[in-house]
Amino acid sequence: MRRAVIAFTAFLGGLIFLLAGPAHAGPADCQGLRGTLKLQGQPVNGAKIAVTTESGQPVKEVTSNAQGAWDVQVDQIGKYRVTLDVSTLPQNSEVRGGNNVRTPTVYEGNCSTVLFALQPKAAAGQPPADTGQTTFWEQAAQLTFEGLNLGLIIALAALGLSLIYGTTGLTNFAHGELITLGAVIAYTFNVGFGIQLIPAAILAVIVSGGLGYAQDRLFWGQLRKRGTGVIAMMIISIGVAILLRNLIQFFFGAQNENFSDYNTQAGIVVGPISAAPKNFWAMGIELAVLIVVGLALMKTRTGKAARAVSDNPALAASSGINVDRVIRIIWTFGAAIAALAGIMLGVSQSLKFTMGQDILLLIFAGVTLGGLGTAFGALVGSLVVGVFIQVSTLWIPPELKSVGALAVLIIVLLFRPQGILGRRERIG
Amino acid sequence: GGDTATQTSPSAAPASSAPASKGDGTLTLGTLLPQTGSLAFLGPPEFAGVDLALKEINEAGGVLGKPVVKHDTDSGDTTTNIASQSVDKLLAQNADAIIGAASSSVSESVIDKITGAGAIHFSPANTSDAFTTIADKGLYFRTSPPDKLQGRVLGDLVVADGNDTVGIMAMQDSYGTGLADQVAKTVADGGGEVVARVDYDPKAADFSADIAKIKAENPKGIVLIGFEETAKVVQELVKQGLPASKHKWYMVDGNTSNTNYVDMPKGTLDGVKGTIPGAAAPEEFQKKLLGVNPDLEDFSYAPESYDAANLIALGAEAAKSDAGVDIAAKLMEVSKGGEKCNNFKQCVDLLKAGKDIDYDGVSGPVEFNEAGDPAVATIGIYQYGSDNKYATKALEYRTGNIAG
Amino acid sequence: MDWLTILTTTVHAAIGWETVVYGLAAIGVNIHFGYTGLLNFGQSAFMAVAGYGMAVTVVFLNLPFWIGILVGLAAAAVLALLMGIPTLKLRADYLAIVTIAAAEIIRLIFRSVYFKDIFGGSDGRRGFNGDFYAMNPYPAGHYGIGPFGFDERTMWFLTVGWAVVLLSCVVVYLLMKSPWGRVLKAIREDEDAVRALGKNVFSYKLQSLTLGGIIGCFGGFLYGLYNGAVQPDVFGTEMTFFAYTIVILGGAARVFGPVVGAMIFWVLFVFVGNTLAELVANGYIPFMTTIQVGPIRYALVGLGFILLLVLRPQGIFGDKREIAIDAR
Amino acid sequence: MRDDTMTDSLKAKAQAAFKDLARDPGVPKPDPILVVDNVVRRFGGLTAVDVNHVEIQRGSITALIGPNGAGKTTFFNQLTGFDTADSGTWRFNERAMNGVPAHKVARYGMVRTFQLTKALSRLTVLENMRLGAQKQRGESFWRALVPGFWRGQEEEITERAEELLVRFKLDAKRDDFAGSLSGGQRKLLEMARALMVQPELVMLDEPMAGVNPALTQSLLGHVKDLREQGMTVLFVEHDMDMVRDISDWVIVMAQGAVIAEGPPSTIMSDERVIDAYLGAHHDAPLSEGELEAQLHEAEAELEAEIEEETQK
Amino acid sequence: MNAVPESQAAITDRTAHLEGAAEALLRCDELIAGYLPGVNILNGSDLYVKEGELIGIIGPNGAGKSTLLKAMFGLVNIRSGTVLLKGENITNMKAHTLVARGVGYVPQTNNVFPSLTIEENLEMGAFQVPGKFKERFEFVAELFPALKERRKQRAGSLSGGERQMVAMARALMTEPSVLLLDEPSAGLSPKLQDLVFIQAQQINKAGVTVIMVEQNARRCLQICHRGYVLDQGRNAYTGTGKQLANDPKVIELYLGTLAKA
Ligand SMILES: Nc1ncnc2c1ncn2[C@@H]1O[C@H](COP(=O)(O)OP(=O)(O)OP(=O)(O)O)[C@@H](O)[C@H]1O
Ligand SMILES: Nc1ncnc2c1ncn2[C@@H]1O[C@H](COP(=O)(O)OP(=O)(O)OP(=O)(O)O)[C@@H](O)[C@H]1O
Ligand SMILES: CC(C)C[C@H](N)C(=O)O
Ligand SMILES: [Mg+2]
Ligand SMILES: [Mg+2]
Repeated sequence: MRRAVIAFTAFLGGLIFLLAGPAHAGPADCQGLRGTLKLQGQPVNGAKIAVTTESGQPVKEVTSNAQGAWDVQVDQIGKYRVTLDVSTLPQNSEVRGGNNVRTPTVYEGNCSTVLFALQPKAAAGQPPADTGQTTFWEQAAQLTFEGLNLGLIIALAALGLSLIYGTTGLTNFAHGELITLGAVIAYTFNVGFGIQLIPAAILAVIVSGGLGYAQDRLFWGQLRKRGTGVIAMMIISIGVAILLRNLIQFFFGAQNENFSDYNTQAGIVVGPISAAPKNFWAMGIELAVLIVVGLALMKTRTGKAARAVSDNPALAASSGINVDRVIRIIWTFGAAIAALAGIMLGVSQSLKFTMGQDILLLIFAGVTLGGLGTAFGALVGSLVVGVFIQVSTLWIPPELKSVGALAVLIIVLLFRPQGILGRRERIG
Repeated sequence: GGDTATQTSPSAAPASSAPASKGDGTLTLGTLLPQTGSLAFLGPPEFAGVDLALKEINEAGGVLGKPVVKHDTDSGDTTTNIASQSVDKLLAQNADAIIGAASSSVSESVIDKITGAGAIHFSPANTSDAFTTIADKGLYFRTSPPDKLQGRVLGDLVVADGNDTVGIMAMQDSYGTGLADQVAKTVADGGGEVVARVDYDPKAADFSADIAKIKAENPKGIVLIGFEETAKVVQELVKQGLPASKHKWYMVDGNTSNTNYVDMPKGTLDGVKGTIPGAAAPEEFQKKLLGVNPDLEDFSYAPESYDAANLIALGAEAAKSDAGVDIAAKLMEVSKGGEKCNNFKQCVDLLKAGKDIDYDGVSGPVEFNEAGDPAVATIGIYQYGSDNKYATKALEYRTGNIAG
Repeated sequence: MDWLTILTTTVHAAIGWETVVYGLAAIGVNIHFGYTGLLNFGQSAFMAVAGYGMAVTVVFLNLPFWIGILVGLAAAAVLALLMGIPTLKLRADYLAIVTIAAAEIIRLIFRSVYFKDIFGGSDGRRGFNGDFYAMNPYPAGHYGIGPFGFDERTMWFLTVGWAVVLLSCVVVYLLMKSPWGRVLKAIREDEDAVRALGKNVFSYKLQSLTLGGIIGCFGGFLYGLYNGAVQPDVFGTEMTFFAYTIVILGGAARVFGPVVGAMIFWVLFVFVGNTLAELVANGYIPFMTTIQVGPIRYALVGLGFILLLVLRPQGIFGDKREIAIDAR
Repeated sequence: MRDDTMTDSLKAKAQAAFKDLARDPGVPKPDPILVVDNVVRRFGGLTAVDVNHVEIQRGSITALIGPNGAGKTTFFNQLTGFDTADSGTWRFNERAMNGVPAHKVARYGMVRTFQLTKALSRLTVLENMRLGAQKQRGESFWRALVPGFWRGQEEEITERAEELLVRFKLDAKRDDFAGSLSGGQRKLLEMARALMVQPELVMLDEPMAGVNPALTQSLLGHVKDLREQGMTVLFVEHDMDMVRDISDWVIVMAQGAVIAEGPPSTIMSDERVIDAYLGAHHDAPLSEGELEAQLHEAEAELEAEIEEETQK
Repeated sequence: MNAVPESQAAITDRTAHLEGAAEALLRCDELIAGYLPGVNILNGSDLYVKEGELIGIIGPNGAGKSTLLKAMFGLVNIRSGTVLLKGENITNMKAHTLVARGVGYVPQTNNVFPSLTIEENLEMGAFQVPGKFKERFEFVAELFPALKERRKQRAGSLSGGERQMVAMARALMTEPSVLLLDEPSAGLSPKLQDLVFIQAQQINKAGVTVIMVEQNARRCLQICHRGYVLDQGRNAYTGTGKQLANDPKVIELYLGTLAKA
């Protein structure tokens, strides 16, 4: 990382010598070639430049002026060869990359700019000037960090999904919209009412929890009462997703938005990683919530009751568990956690009405990879998905990064059909 | 579109004879413009342009003696199937010409359907090179210049600013990759080096890995080609330590927006340059647009949309028919060679007087070549200020031939 | 208000290309999910490989249309094997996720820059339906009564499309009445029991996946032929979701369920959308702009499905008793 | 009821084969249909099955008994390919069967039922039955398309299914969904369906648990019929009356291993078996007096305990 | 089954029921209930239990015994008829509220939480009285020592009999005043079957009212005070345990002669 820092300083200090043409130097009726030679920000005077046609017919030779600028007007449009005479450059300087020939094209009524970037010659034995590039390992570190960042958000979202799935057996395709909704509510408090983001987020999580409660009370609970099957509910959730998503779009619009706080926060450099302070905070919060909820599910009475309800609601009722109440608690928490995930996603990326839908598949992948219905499975699976997505871009084009993660999902399930932390059912 | 392409592909030949025109006396226009999706921010100016033109046309007495009818539909973006349904609806409403779509990809997905039905497909904003050679039965037109020109101007701008190392972040579609190719070529010719090029998926959940790839090469100039998702890219650039204050950023028509970045911290985009096809729209024209839609913030492609509607109307007058095929046959004629005029009233009066006209629009001289592309066009270079908005007055306009 | 357009587009939607294409996709899903209990959420992948198989063969390899169809069919069959062999041993809900993932992988590969030369990146492929329309026996003109009717191209398309749909229905009817279909239904209920009775569950699942995939694949062909283009993003998860919705609307494990479901689906979709657009355009809904019609239409459609499914969870043809059994 | 003398004579014939056998676990049988060697299955630290050697006599009715958790069901799972044994080999009709997938096991003629029943809920009872039949022509994809190929066979199958349903008192339910059956009816269906396969060896896992005693009794006659038809029956059961009534040979498992074998009469008096499994009251239901005594005993214990508690 | 048999046990008739039910702890009157729309499984069943009684219900498979228990416990929707507990109308009341009123229930099938450990299963049994868990756990662990050893094993991996133990133990975790048992002895080894019957009797002696459905009918009739024979959703016979066990008609139709011994 030190190298990267040095690189920037170097860049700023103009250690690299440039030669640039002004954006609009020539007259409007310019037709030809032009450029400006600069070394360490200083114009280079008296460098010789020869222009020939593509086939080598000399056209004109010019010398750069006091501003470092040169200019060749031509009559014929087409391709030309421009050669910089390196011997006329100041001592100890060279063309970056070593190539001193350019082959630009001149178009009718336009001037094309030709650039020769100059830099001081590296003294013999000294390493070449630092270009500020990052090494493989620095990239890997950065990507791992990004992977954890993404993975934790997915995990949080997955936790909400997994809670609801675990308790009610509902594969909720509208979970993405719960995520979006949380973010949009926080946005409304934050941008609409001008509340600082942290209290706005807390409010939004509470409101979303309430909405989750209401959703079960008024909708899913009623369906359960009517004996609607889980598959039918899954399909209904697709309808809910379409409804919510488009309502959100109606009110929120189709564009990307950002919270008014922590928006486009400048990165800070920590070791090999460059990240915004908000990322670190978000990851801390996410991890804390995940662990607390996971433990609560394993250890508390309501947590166990939730798992009992998931196994067998009738038997749970027979044991004295108020099934509806447990499910409502889970819905409340599930929606609240989904909202938090949405807010975190909004903080780390930006808000859009499809933000939840866009990561839904990754959430499902995380939940499934970890083992359906297990809270810690969701965490593990999501982290694997997140890290894999980002780190795989070291080898595959970023546009295909999801392919890598999804392929891992399939491969892992081939060998562990019950997911990483899932358990096999017994037969017989 | 090139009729040549139709002929070289034998399999398409039997279908290439456009179905019989179904002129019914009323010129019916359909719009297929982004109300939703990743170009939604460009919907309002485009709709406004068409609306304004229509208002003027109908005030001037309509076409063929009847008021022009218009139906608005949404083009969505490529991730939805909206465009296809919209086209079905428009065709069911007997649209003679369809104005849209904005995105080249969306247009590509419906062009066969529209031209197959014998209607004109007229885009005010498609800049992808693909349309120059597409098989379109001679029914595809556009008022926006193919990206050859924009790519050239942008590439030259990047080089002229002294960026010897350049990174390109391009949205992965026909527009994005085509434009990126053109920029990359120009930059390389001019002496710069494209050290990193990432074609990204605009639907990606985040762009950290893509930016990491750019960062790895630490380029001096960074060209951002995309639509609305560029806002996310910008955030990621800032986060990973490649802000506009240290690197030079360049944008294009798909993301040079006055609405998408305003909520970012002051100065985030300070000094960023962007190119948008189209000449300076006269103040007066912008005022008229605001009369149609007072909420407009961007004006991109409003002139092109306005010109598209006018040209179709003039074509119909010239052909004395409202059938798509007939209009298409006259469009080239009304766009060049003849007595110059620059609004519908003026032109239609000349036509009625039996004169050959040359419509010069707000977006430029609009002279169609054989492919239905404008032959000459202007690209404006804009610059952002510290308020993250660009001045609607360009730094500079460059006019050039598309060909060459 | 342009009631006529609303009416004609709605009537057209009931028998139009969407109904054909999505109906076929849903017939396939019905075989997978309705009869066999396979939660295959990758139906769009079958349609995609079919559409692309045909498009790439015609456009990229310059081979004739019929070869394109064969390539598409082969691609769908190969996909069934590739997807089935590793995944069919998974529990239902795991299978769902894995098949979504597989379909997304395929879509992402189709839209990748890396294979742009072959598949055309995110813009996909176009310009391959010439041969199909060249075979059109209908002379140019308008077919139908008054405003209801189609031009000769659409007529040709719909003739072929509905022939395929009906043929698929006949095949499904015959199969599901037979012992073969009985094995599938038994697998849906409990595969271990079926195994214990000496049936090769895996082989039947694979047959089911292939058959449903191939029927879906015709949906892919027809999509491409009608629209004249295939693009990766239309073959996304949404398409599969719609197919499932259609199956449930019509009634799972019912021969004509998917067809009727598709009709309801598209009638609702088109009617809501166009009515709303007209209402707004004519100023009956003053607080909405035309731009907001898009989302509200989808929202209403979503709401419509919810209501239909809530009010008639067994679908149009479904048996209420079947739903009551083992609700969980 | 069947003719008692006839079944009795058949029983005698079957038992003749066992007459001179030693009573040791793993004793070789004259004509074994199934030979099992060293089958081991562990779950984590728990060894659920560890069977050294066991043979099942062809044409006999063999009972497999043992305390809960002895590993009987797990043993069935290994033999029928529903679970993978950690080690071991077994041969069915001289054919090595380890690693053979479940459906092939069934096709070779070795069919099992499940203790926790597996009704095919949304198929009717009759369809459940039909599914059991083997070698159905209509089960191949192409032939299924042409009803002519399988109609005739289907009718035969249906006939057979209906006969069995009458026997199992399920005929009234023939067109109901199997998912709507009561617990006991599911057990019956499970067994009837397995018989549709017409296997050589049928392995029944607690077929009569939860079945009404009167019906059980009439079904025992049917099971004896199976033996008459040359079928071999291996069944797990906790109902000693039934074991005593129909089995020719009894194998006892405890903690995964076979601990004893023998004819029912002798095995029930085996000390180890009584200890591990039968308990004190195995041969007859508790008489009234015994019950009283038991109760008093328990009460006394309880009181003592309470006293203890209060004293503390 | 319509022929009137000659028997000691009375064919159920309403007057006898109404007489006996007057001072009952729990009574059902003319229950009609079923699962599927339009199909009644219970066709007017009557039943009463006095405080401290042990009642047995027997009958052929599919008679509706389990359905009757479920109906009383609020798990099947009652279409008409009433269920009264201590004079309070509890018809169609939710199961968990009945648990709070001291009713316990062991289902016939699906009677454990497969993904919970044995210990957690039992914890769920004591859900409404978490404070008592420790004490009661020791109690059931003594009854079924196998459970204590395996307390961390997930119930889903247990054998059939082991599950049955867990189910029984779960119901014993609370100290219910009325206990509904649906075939508690099914799948258990003879030794444990004894235990279950003795336990049922002991619990009953301790003052708990028990209603028990059993296919181990002889054993059941032996220990119960009164018994009902259910057939096709109706009470067919009723009487004391002894009467029923010795009734020739009941023997022929429901008990069989196998276990006569
Ligand atoms: N998948 C598993 N994971 C862990 N333990 C298991 C698993 N399957 C079975 N067991 C254990 O193995 C032992 C044997 O179980 P099995 O079901 O074979 O017993 P069984 O003899 O059939 O008993 P029952 O008479 O009660 O049915 C039991 O203690 C059970 O808990
Ligand atoms: N979930 C269900 N859905 C529909 N019908 C059912 C359901 N459960 C039971 N039935 C029907 O109700 C009738 C009575 O079932 P119930 O379980 O009460 O019988 P049972 O007397 O307990 O029999 P068993 O002794 O076999 O357990 C059965 O014939 C069955 O058809
Ligand atoms: C509206 C514009 C940004 C569209 C873009 N020029 C394209 O062709 O895709
Ligand atoms: Mg067992
Ligand atoms: Mg029962």
